[in-house]
Amino acid sequence: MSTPSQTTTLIKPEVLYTGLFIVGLIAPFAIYPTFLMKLFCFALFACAFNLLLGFAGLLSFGHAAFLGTAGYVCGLMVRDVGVTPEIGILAGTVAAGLLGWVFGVLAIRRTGIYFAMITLALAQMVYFIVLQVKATGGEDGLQGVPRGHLFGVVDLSDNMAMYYLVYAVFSVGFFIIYRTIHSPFGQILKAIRENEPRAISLGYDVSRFKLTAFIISASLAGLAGATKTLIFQLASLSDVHWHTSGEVVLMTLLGGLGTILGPAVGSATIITLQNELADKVGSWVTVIMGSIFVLCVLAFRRGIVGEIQALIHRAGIR
Amino acid sequence: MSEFILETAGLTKEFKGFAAVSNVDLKVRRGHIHALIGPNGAGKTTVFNLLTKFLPPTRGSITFDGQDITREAPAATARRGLVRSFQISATFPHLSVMENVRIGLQRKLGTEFHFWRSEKSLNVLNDRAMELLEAVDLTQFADTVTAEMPYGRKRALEIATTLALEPTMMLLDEPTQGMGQEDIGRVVELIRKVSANRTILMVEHNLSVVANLCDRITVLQRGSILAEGPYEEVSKNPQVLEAYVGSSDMNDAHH
Amino acid sequence: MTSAFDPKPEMLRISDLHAFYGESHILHGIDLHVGRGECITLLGRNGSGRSTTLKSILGLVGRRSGSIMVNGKDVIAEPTHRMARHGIGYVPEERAIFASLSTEENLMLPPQVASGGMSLDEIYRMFPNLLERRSSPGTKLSGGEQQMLAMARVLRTGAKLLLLDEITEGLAPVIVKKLGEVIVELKKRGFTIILVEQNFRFAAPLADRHYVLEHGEIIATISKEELPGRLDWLHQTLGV
Amino acid sequence: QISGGVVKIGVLTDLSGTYSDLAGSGAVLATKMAIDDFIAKEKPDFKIEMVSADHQNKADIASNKAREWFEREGVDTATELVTTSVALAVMKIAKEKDRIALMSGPASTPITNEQCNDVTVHYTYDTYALANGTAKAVTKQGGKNWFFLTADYAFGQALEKDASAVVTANGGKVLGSVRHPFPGSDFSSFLLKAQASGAQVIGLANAGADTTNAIKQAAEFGITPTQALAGLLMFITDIHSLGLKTTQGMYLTEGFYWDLNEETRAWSKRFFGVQKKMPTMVQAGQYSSVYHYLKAVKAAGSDDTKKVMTQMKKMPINDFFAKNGQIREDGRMVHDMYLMQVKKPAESKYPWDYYNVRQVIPAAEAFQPLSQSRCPLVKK
Amino acid sequence: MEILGVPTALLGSQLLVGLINGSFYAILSLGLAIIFGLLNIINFAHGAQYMMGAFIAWLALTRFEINYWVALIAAPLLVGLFGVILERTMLRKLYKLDHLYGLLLTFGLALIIEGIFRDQFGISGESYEVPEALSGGIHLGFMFLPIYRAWVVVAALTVCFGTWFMIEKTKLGAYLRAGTENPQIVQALGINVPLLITFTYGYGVALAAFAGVLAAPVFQVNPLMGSNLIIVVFAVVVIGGMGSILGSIVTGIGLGLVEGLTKVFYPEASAVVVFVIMVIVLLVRPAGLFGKA
Ligand SMILES: Nc1ncnc2c1ncn2[C@@H]1O[C@H](COP(=O)(O)OP(=O)(O)OP(=O)(O)O)[C@@H](O)[C@H]1O
Ligand SMILES: Nc1ncnc2c1ncn2[C@@H]1O[C@H](COP(=O)(O)OP(=O)(O)OP(=O)(O)O)[C@@H](O)[C@H]1O
Ligand SMILES: [Mg+2]
Ligand SMILES: [Mg+2]
Repeated sequence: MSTPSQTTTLIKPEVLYTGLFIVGLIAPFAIYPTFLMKLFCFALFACAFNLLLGFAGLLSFGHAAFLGTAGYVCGLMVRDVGVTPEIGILAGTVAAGLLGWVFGVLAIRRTGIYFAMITLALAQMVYFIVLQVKATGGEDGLQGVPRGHLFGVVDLSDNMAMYYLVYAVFSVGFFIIYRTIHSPFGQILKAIRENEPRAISLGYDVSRFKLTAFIISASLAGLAGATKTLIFQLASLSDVHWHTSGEVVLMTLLGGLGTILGPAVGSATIITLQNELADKVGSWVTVIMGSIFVLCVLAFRRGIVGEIQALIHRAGIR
Repeated sequence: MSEFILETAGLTKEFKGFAAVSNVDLKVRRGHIHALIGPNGAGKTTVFNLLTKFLPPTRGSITFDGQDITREAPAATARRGLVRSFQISATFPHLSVMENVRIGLQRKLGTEFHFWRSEKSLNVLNDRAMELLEAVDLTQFADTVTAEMPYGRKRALEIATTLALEPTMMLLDEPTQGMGQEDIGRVVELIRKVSANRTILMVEHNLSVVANLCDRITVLQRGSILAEGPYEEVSKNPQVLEAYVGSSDMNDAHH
Repeated sequence: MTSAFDPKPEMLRISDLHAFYGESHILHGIDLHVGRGECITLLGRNGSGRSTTLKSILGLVGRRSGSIMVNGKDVIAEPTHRMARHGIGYVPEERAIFASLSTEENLMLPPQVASGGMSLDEIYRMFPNLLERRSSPGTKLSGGEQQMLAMARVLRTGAKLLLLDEITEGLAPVIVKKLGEVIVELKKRGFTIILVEQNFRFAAPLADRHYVLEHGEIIATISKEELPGRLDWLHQTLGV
Repeated sequence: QISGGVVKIGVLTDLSGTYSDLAGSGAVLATKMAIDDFIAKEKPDFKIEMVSADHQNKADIASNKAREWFEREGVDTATELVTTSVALAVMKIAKEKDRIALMSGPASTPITNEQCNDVTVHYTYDTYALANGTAKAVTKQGGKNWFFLTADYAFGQALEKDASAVVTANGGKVLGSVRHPFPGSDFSSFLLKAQASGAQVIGLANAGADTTNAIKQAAEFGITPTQALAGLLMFITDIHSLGLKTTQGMYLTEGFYWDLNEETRAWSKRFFGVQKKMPTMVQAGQYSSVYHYLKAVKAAGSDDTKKVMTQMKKMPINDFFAKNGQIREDGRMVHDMYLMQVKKPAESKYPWDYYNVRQVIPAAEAFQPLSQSRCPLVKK
Repeated sequence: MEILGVPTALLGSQLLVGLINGSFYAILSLGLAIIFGLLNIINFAHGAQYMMGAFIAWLALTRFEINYWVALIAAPLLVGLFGVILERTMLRKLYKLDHLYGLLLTFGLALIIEGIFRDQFGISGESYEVPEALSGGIHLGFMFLPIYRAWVVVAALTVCFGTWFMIEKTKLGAYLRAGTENPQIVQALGINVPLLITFTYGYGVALAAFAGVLAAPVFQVNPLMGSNLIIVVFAVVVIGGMGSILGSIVTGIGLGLVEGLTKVFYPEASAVVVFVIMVIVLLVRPAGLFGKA
């Protein structure tokens, strides 16, 4: 796996992030908010995934399970139990975290492709359960989830209100990921990815670190999923399908594995493409997606952000 | 405090009926630099793996600092202060040299699970890290990505990282392997320097290094102890000479 | 140093060899030659480019230029797997034992490229350790055993030009001594040998000529006869 | 009084997935034909535009698109909407945004029952109509003992439930059923169970590739000549892809068949000219529903949802697709359905000559009666 | 006689059907295992290549009147050639990288291939008749066994064990295994590894196509026939032990049987039973049933 080298950025990260944050604040006035919300959900999902793959070197091929489970839990809580949206989101996140704990305990004992396969297998079971259980509505999906009132006050059926909630959720999630990567914990995580036996010999209990990372990643994926349910007012089987797990890998790779902004950029690209292509090319969507995959792997392995960083890096050297 | 920091009793490791280590009673005196030598395949690396719990013993017990650690997890043993290096250099290649050392130092802070804390909180370790790098003569490389350093320097870095744990005892598996002469000299000096206040057990084929550094030598052959004693004594032992050096003069074996 | 009257026919001649790993330029124009039945060493500090020189001969570097003549034929354009057919055998520094193959399978793996390869019996006689561990998987061997296996593997093929990278690494003195004897024997049998060694005491008596590398360039060529006079200089440059 | 002076029709369909053959680009074509024909024939004083998109069978993509259409692009009606999850999601948005959802592709009955609303028209068919038509006819013709091969998800279960009820109501017996995972590819195990049950009829409560594979394998295992198969949700495209040899003699219910009469033939041949395939009932229904919608807009003189819905429900539908079709208060469009039997290969005279019409099921019997409706809009 | 409420006759027939499906799993997972074993690539396009095999057979029959037996040879050759081209032009560039990239590339290829076929042939698929010589069936007493299915078992097992023999019992196999670990050194030893790898990929892909032709008369030939199967086949390979040839064959057959039994006792779970087994196996035997740790 390519590892990002320490890049000499021309722009200071603080400036960059503040700039992006402001762009996000005014974006819904220029771009269709529902689309932006979806984009942020997947961006958060991909960032959470990247925390695991890019910084802990663990390829989970079952991350859709967390996205979907949280979505269903949040939807059921809000629709059937009648809690306020923030409680729903919280419940979804916690559920995903717990599921992540179960997955983690089972999967982290293995590495590499076995790890990927165990997570895939577990996710398939989750898919099976979601398909079977009555409460989820099977292949019809969980429909008609009300957006409700945030804290019982703010009416979220207003798209702008909903947008800023989603934006806040994304920002918090993103910050947590950023912080995790640049934390004492993240430092050990990197060390483990680089050389696991050495990390053990230095006295670090590797599996506990991996498990913690897994749970954080699962919870944040859940956060994204729960929020997504509120946006679309539905949770559907495709959220737990392995295609979604595959899609998040693509997003991450396209944006730049192991870069902080990469997954967000990647998911934005994919979601935009999906959205635009849906109207224009019809059945060729999958062919185009496939070609992007192939192109990415063959020519832009560092991903969009990775390539840009490399460019800046090169420019910096000259 | 017992005079022996590390003791094994009847330590045995069998692989599918093949005894790689059999009935080894090893005693390492506190503060010594102790060498483990022996022909290839004698079981030296296996002993190391047993001591650091990377392999479970088939039989026998290991006592470290008065505690039975036979059934402990590897990371726990490391936290006790029994830390190893590897036969092949073990660094974190894409971290900077400074970061490498900090990984070793970080555990003391007790914040290794604090994912909510900024990594700036680790800056308090920088001074100590620099000290350690200075000790191994790596200060000018502090910001280099480890992968880009020459081999000998990586070994030095590995030692610095290990030292960061302030181990009571270090296990070094062929620390000079693959090094040029000048690097060997540096590492020997380094080991001597860091051996103050701690015990070192090392595997080494370069006998000039062993002669130079070690207080005591254990010779393994076919998984069992063939001889033990100070260099002068062992180097005259005809059995050792035959099994290990293949001539009657130990000095032939110096590089 | 290259004498036109060199009696031995030339086995290998390298001229102006440049080698690159990706963007980094490692070898800057190496010139050397080895006659049939000669043994030469490449000396230098860590990272001076000795291993890279061997790898370039085989085409295991990213990119290379210059000329590599084996038995009078320029082979620089040929792919790696053809080099063995020219009678080149290689023992890499990282040993490269195949984990999924047993010791014996590792030995049997390389195709015989010429007559005169050693038989299994000969090899087991030379390295009794291997006999004992013959059915054990490659990676389960101890460090030294792997080293022996890597050496033995090449001796089986009948290759006449041996590129040996740090073969004494991690070996007990008794085996090192034996390897020294093996090399003398090989030389007698007409093998041509290029040694990359840290263990100068081992290499010095075996070699006909020493090339000293620094930063990917040959900074000195010292023949056997000149060696005693240059020891001080060597000591200074290499710390030998 | 047309918003923006344009009536905008969105075709939200599956262009690339499982349902792309029975709806897909054919549905887009049908919509285009409907618009062109309407302009040519009715000379409306408003402009008509069409947009189309692939929802990839994902409810969230569909939902996103529908919202965008309604909120940003002034789309007046979202149409087609094959796949139940998509249909349910979009009809909710339509309600919220006060626009119309015209459904030709989806099959589920909840659309006009629990989930019903007053902006949705379920146009072409539903599982009740298909299961009911086939099961009743087959039972009546002597196929008394049934065994169901059911896709293990809500939709398959609903089909099975509906059909079982009909079988028992008509004096038949259900000997058992087996649930197979969805999607499955090998059905031989399940077919053997069905065979072992000794039932006369094996009801296929599944769809798409599952159905076609089951039929194929039933023939392979020598089940079909002795036991009859009844497809509870099949389309002419399935017959086309399986071929008559394997499917001959099967019963199925359709809402449309291209070769019914002059009118259907005329329209279908135009369709065929472009698509190179004969239309399915979904595609024909799509044409009809869009045309009917446009007529209602013209009649109402407005594209206001309420007015158009009222108008649509008021006007009967009379075209090549339906005779005296009527949209009920629950949103169900009721029209005649046809019980078909697949021809033997020898009987088939020309391409796509696949069916013998065994029975015309009158509109009143074909669909779930209003009295049984669970739709809150239905006043009882 | 009944076992747990299931008549033994039915049980027998289910086991037989399980064996038939197991043969498909075996031959598909064998191809995957070979490719993984040598190229370190998880060939996600395997399902698409299987589908290509079936489609080529169908096209050959309907467009060119080329019969089943010719297709059984020709389709694997053609698809194998396609594989060779893929390997030469794309996969080749990924060997030094993490597994992940191979997986992603082939995933993308699968999307492209399936997308193109879907566009050309639609989604409902096509029907391929059982060849004349193999039509009909035998009454075994407890069940009717279509001759074609019996042929599938024979053909698949012959090819599987033939391949196994070739790889495990000949020098070729040793080259393959060594080449996986360190292609550079194997090359330096005088073996044309790139060629070996190309042909191995071609062979693995050809196996997929072979399975596709075998499957054509059994399943509806449709563009997605492989994509539904592939995930299960992955699980089979993992349970058997990645890269283990014998493991993939034996596990393939075994899982076919287990799945068959599940279909009798708890049919709803037959889609997940493989994954449940996979998790259990990996927890108990990390490297898979036949894998070397
Ligand atoms: N996991 C294992 N399975 C089977 N045999 C093993 C295993 N590990 C080591 N051995 C065998 O045990 C013996 C001792 O190996 P060990 O690595 O301890 O030797 P060593 O003394 O370190 O030798 P060297 O100096 O060559 O590194 C060797 O013969 C080796 O082949
Ligand atoms: N695969 C590689 N990619 C990039 N650079 C490399 C690679 N291998 C070696 N180098 C660099 O090439 C230079 C020469 O390396 P080489 O291995 O030839 O040195 P050496 O003289 O054999 O030393 P050593 O004693 O370390 O083996 C070093 O600076 C090294 O860092
Ligand atoms: Mg060792
Ligand atoms: Mg070297």
